[in-house]
Amino acid sequence: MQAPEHGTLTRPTPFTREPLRFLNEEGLPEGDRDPREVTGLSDAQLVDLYRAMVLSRKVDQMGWILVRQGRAGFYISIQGQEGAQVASLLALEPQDWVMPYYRTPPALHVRGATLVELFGQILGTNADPSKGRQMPAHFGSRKHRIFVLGSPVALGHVVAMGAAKALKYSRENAVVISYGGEGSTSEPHFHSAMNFAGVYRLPLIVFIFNNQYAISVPRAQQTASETLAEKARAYGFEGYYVDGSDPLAVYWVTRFVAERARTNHTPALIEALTYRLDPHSSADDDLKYRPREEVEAWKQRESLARMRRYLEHLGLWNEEKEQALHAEYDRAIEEAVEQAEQAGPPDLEEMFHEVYHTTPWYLQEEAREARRFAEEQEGSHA
Amino acid sequence: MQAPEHGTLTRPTPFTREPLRFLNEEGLPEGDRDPREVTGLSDAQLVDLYRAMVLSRKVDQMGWILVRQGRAGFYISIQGQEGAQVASLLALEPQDWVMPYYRTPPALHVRGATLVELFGQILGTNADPSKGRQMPAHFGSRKHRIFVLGSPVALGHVVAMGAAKALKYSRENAVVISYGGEGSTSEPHFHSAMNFAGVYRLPLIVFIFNNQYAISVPRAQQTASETLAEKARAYGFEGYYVDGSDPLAVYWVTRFVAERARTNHTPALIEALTYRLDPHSSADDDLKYRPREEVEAWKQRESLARMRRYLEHLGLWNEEKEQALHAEYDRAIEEAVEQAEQAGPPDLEEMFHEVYHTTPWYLQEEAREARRFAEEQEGSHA
Amino acid sequence: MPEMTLVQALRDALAVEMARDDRVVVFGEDVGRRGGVFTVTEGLQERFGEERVYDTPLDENGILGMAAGMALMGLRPVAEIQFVDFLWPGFDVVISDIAKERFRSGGQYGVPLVIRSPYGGGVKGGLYHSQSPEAIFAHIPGLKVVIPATPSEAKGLLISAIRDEDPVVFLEPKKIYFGIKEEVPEGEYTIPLGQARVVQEGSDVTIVSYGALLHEVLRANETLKQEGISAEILDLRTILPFDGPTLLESVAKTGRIVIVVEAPRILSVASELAAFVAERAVDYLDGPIVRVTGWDTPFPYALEPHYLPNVRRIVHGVRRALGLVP
Amino acid sequence: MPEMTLVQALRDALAVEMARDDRVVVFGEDVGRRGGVFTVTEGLQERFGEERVYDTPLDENGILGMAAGMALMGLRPVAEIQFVDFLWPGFDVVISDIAKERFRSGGQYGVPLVIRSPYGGGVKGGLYHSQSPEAIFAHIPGLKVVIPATPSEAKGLLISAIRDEDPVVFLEPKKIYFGIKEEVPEGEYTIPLGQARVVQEGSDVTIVSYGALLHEVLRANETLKQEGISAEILDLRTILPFDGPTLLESVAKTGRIVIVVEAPRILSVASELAAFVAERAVDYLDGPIVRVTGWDTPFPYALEPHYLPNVRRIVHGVRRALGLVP
Ligand SMILES: Cc1ncc(C[n+]2csc(CCOP(=O)(O)OP(=O)(O)O)c2C)c(N)n1
Ligand SMILES: Cc1ncc(C[n+]2csc(CCOP(=O)(O)OP(=O)(O)O)c2C)c(N)n1
Ligand SMILES: [Mg+2]
Ligand SMILES: [Mg+2]
Repeated sequence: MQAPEHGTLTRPTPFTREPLRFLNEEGLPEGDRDPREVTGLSDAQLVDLYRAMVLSRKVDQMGWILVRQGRAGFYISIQGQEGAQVASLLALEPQDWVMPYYRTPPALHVRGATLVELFGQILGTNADPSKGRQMPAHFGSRKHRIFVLGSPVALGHVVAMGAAKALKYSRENAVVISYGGEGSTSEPHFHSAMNFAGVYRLPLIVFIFNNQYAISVPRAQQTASETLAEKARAYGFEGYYVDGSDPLAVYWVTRFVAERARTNHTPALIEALTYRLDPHSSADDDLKYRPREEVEAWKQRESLARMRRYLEHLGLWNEEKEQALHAEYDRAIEEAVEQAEQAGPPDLEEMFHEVYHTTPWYLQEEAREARRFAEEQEGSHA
Repeated sequence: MQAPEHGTLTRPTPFTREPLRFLNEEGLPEGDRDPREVTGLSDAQLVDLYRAMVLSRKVDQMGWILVRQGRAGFYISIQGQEGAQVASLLALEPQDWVMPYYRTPPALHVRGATLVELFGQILGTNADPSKGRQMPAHFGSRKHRIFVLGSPVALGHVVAMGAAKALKYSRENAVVISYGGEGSTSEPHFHSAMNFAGVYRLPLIVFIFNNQYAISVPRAQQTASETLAEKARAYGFEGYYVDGSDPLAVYWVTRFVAERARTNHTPALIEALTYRLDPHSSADDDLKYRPREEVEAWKQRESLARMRRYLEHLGLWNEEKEQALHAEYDRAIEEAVEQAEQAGPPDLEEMFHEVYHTTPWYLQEEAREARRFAEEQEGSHA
Repeated sequence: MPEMTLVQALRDALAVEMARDDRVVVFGEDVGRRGGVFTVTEGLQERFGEERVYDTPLDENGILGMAAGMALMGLRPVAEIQFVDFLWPGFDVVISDIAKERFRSGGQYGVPLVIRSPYGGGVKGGLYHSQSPEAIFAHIPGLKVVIPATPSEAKGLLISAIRDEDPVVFLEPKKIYFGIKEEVPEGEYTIPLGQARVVQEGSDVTIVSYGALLHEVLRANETLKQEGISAEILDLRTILPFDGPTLLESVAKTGRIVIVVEAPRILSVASELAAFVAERAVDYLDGPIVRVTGWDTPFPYALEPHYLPNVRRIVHGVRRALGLVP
Repeated sequence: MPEMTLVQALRDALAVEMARDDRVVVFGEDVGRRGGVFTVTEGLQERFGEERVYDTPLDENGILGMAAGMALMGLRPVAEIQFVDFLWPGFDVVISDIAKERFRSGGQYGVPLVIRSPYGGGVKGGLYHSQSPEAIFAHIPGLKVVIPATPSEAKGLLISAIRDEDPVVFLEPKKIYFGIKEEVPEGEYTIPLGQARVVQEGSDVTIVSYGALLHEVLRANETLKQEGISAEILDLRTILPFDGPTLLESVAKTGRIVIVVEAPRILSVASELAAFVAERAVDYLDGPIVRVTGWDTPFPYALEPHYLPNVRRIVHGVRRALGLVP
C-alpha cells in the first residue's frame, strides 16, 4: 500500500478509557474529523482495505469448509477481527516484520503470501513454506517477513522483542509487530517482552486483540486492569485503546506508532476491542459459555459491515461491486485450494530433516528405520 | 506488637511520585502530621521498633564475621533495609504469613524466630528448623508462619499468591506478605502473582525493596516504569511508594494495606526506596559498579540513624541506652552462635529424608550405599 | 460397575474426592464454566461451586504457583494444565519450588498437589499438542509422575495421587480419552502409587509400556501370540518412583526386555529402565535391551502416522530382543 | 601458548569471536559493567562497547526470548544465564521455540545461538547453585548440549558453539572455573561438536565422563593403575548429539563400561549412554553397565561432600563393572 509521508500523522491519544474510533457502529463517521484526512488514506486505498478484509473472511470460510470436509484436521478463525488484522498489517511497510498469532493467517495475503501457500499450510502439504510441519493456523513465511509462530500463547511476543532488538542493533528502520489475544497478556512472555522493550526502547508493537474471551474465560477474569492498553505504563511506554471493528482507527494508530518506532525506537502497546464471532476453534463449542444473543449482537457491529457501509456512504461501493468481488475471490480460492492439495504431502524423510542444520548420525539411522517400516507397511497393505 | 484498632488508620495516598515519609533525612518529623498519631504507635512501641532494627543489624554483622572466620560459607546482608524490613514485619499480626527473601532473615526474630534458629540456618546445623538443607540466607520456620524461600529470585511471589488464595478459601482473616528486591519485579513470577492477585482479589502484599541495584544492574536498567509501585495499575489494584529508610512510613502503609486485605481481600504493592549498604553478597565486589561516595552518602540517610535521631528527639533514647542495648545483644548473639554450632551438622541419612514423605526403595538403597562409602572414607582416614 | 471412558473415570475420581474432602480444589484454564476443553471437569462447578472449581487467567505459571501456595497451606489443589506442552512457562515453579519444598524445609512444609494434564500423540495435534515429556519430570527428585492406561486405572490412580502427601504430575493419554470404555469401580477406589501392573504373565520376553501405547502393545501381542512368543506385559503406571523390583523380577524370568514409549528415544523413560536393567540384571539377559520409541525429532504434523510406535515396530522390537532379527 | 584458567579461556573465546564477527553479541545479568559474577565477560564491554556486551533486567525469560529473536534475524547471540539453576523461568523459550524453530519452519528460519551457563556442584552452593540439568536439555530434539572439561577444550568448544548453525546449551563446570590451568591455543581455535575425546586409551574398562567430574575420574585412574586396571577414559564433550560410534568402539574393545555424572541417577545422561550400549553392544559386554552419579535427591547444602561422586565411588564402580565386587 502506498504510504503517506512519514511523520505526517497526528498523534492519537494514549490511555483513553473509551476506544478510539472514527466510525460508529453503523459505519458512519462520528466526531468532527474526516478519517481520510487523519489517516491519509485515499479512496482507492480505502477500497483496497475493504477488499483485503473480504478476502480474509473468504479464506476463513474456506478453512471451515475444509475441516467439515475432513480435508483439514483443525481450524481456527479470524472472523470478527478482519478489520483490525488487515488494517494493522496494511499500516506496515515491506521492511517490517510480523509475528502472527493463530488468528492472523487468513489475512497474511496482505503481506504477499499467496493463497496457495496459505492453503498449503492449512492442508499440511508441500505448498506450505514450512513443509506441513505444523497444525493449521501456523502460517509463516520468511520471504514475506512473517515469523513462524508456535502454538504456545504469547511465546511470540518475547521472541518478537528479540527480533526488534536485532533490528535496532543492525540499524534497520523497521519495526516488529507481535499479535496476540487478550489472554496472551497474562502469560509471562508478555511481561518479559514489554519490560525489555521498555528498558531497551525497542521498535516493537505488541498488538492485542481484546476479543473478550480466551476460549471460555471472559476478559474480566483475565486481568483486573481497567484496560489492557493501561498495562504499558508498567513498562514505561504508551498504550492505545482502539475500536478494533473500525479499520480506520486501527490503521491510524498502528501507522502512527510504527512510524514513530522506526524513527526513534519507541515501543507501543495497542489494544483493539473486537469480538470473536466463531467458536474458539473447530474443536470448541462456544454455546457452553456465551449466549447466542451476545454473538448475534456483535455480528451487527463487526468490521466488514461497518467498512462496507462507510464505503457506500462515500459512494465508493455498491452491491454490484460486492457480488463481483465475491465471484472473483471464490474462483481464486477454489483454484488455490486445488493447487495446494496437489502439491501433495511431504516425504517421510522430511520428519528427520531440519531438526538440525546437519542431520546427525542417529537421525540418519532413524530415517532409514522409519523408511523400512513404512515400506513393510505398504507391502503388507498390497 | 500490640496493634491499634483495626481500620483506624488514615489511608496513605497510592501512586505518589515522591515516596511517602514522616521523617526527613535527619530523622526529624517533617510536614504537619505527627507520625505517632497517624501510625498509632506508642512511645514504647517506637522503642521496640528501634531495638528490633538494632538487633537485625547486629545479627547481620555477626553473619559477616562468621563468613570471614570461615564458619559460614556465604552471607548476604540486610544492611540498609532494617527499618523497612522490621517495620513491615511489625505491622503484621501473628496470624499473617511471611514469604521472606534472602535479605529478610536477620529481621525474622520479629516473628519470634530465636537467634539460635537464625544462626543455625546460617551455619547449616541441626539448630536450623530446615536441618541445614540450604545455603545461608534461606531461613524459614513453619511455627512462625514463615515460608521457606528458595534461591530463584521472585519465585516466592507466585507461591505467596497461592498461599493468599488458600487463606481466602479458608476464610482466615490473614494476609501473606511477599518480599523481594526491585529486580524481582522483572521476573515472570512477579507478573503472575500480581495478575492472579488482582483477578481473585487476594490478601497478598507484594513488598518490594527498591534498593536501586540488582547486583550490578541499576534500577533504571531494570524497568522503564516511572515507579515500581506504578506497576500495580496493570493489575487493577494500588501501589504505594514509600521511603524505606523511614520505618514509621513503612509501618503505616503496611499496616493499612494489611488491615484492608484482612477485611476485604484487597491486594497491594509496596515499593520501599532503600539502598543496599553492603556488597550484594559475600561473593560480590560492589566497587566494580558503584562509587564509594554513593554508598557513603546513603549511609548518612539510612533507617537506623534516622530512627535513633527521632527517638532522641522525642527524649526516648540516649547514648547510655544505646550502649546497654549493644552489650545485651552482643551477649545474646554470642551465646546463640555457640548453641547453634553445638547443635552439630545433620546426619548423613538426612540427605535422603524428606525428598518424599515416605522414602522410596531406591533412596533407601542409596542411603545405605552413601553410608558405606562414608564409613570406608572414615576408615581410611583412621 | 458402570462402564466409563477415561474422561468419565477421571471426572468421577475428582467428584469422589471433592465430595469426601473439601480441601480438594480444582482449577485451570477453562475448567469451570466450559468444563475443560476435554470435558474432564464438566459439571463439577455446578456441583461444587465456583470456589472449589474455577477458571484461571491464561498463565500456567500462575496456575502452578497458585497450586504450590495452596498446597503449602494444607489444601489439596488439583491444577489442570490444558496440554502438557503448555506447562513450561510454569516449569520453574515445578522444578524449583514444588519438587524441593519438602526437602529444603527439612520436612516443615510439603506440597501435596496434583498437576493433571493431557499428554501424547495420536490426535493430529502437531508439535505442541502431542508431546510426551514425562522423562523431564521423572528426572526431578521430589516429584511423582503417574500415567494411567485405562479408565479404571485412571480413577484409582488419580484418587491416590490426590491423597498422596507428595506432588504428583498426572499425565493423561488424550488419545484414549474417549476411545476405550471399561467397567470402573464406584465410589472410593485407589491404586497404590509406585507399583507396576502385570497385565499379562509370560515367559519369553518382558514388554514394559504405559499410557496410550500399552494398548498398541496389547495389539502387538496378538501377533506375538500367533508367532508363539509368550510376552510378559507390564504397565509401569508410576514413572517416578518406578517399580524396579517388579521389573527385575520379570526380567529375571524372561531374560529379554523391550520398552515401549512415545517420547523421543534419547533420555526417554525407556532409557532409564534399560539402564536400570543393564546395571542390575545383566546376568539374566539373553539379548539386547530394546527401546521402541518416538523418533528423536520434534513431533510432526503431516507425518504423525510414521512417528508413533505401532504394532509393526513393537513386534520388530520383540524380535530383536529375541535375536530373531539383527 | 599462554596458560589459562577455564574462565580465561572462555573469555578469550568470546573475544576472538567478537573481534571476528560483529554478529556476535553478549548479554545477561551483570555481564556488562560487572563482567559477570564469575568474571567470564570481564573487559568485554570496555573493548566491544555497550551495544555488543550489555546487562539485562533480572529475567531469564526475557534473556532467552531476546536471544531467540536476535538469532532469528541473523545475529549470533551468546546469552549468559547466571546459574543454570535459574534458567527455568525461560525454559518455554528453549523447549518450545528455540529447539523447534528450524523444524517447524521447514528450515526457513534457524536460531544459531549459545546459552552459556555455569552448572554443577562443588562450590557449597546448595540446592540452587549446584545442579546439573544437562539431561533435561539432552532430551529435547533440536538442541545441542556441550560441556567442556578443561580450559583449552572450553575455548575450542565455545568457538565452535558460536559458529554452529544450531542452538547450543553450553554448560560450564563452575567448580573448575579457576582451579585448573593449562596451555590454550591462541586466536581462532575450534573443536568439532559431536565428537568425544579419548583422554586415555585402555583395555579393561571404558570410563565415560565430562565436565568437572572428568578430573575426579583421572584421579581415580591413579588408584586403578596401582591395581593394574587399564581404563579407557572418554570425555563425552558433546552431550547431544552424543558420539555413539566412539562409545561403541571403546566398549567393543574393553567389554566393560562405567559412566560418571554429577546429576541424580534416574534419567541422567548416564542412563542414556547405558541404554545405548545395552541396546547396541550387549554382545560385547562382560559385566554390568555401571552408573556412578549424584544421588536421587535435591542437591544438599551441609552434606554436599557426600553427594558428588568421588574417587572412592568411581573406583568402586569400576570394580563392580569388572565383577570384582558385587
Ligand atoms: C501457553 C498456552 N496455554 C494454553 C493454550 C491453549 N489455548 C489456545 S488459545 C487459548 C485462548 C487464547 O485466548 P486469547 O489470548 O484471548 O486469544 P483468542 O483465542 O481469544 O484470540 C488457549 C487457552 C496455549 N495454546 N498455549
Ligand atoms: C531467577 C534468578 N536469577 C538470578 C539469580 C541471581 N541473583 C541473586 S540476587 C540477584 C539480584 C537481585 O536483585 P534485587 O531483586 O534487586 O534484590 P537485591 O539483591 O537488590 O535486594 C541475582 C541476579 C537468582 N537468584 N535467581
Ligand atoms: Mg481473546
Ligand atoms: Mg535491588
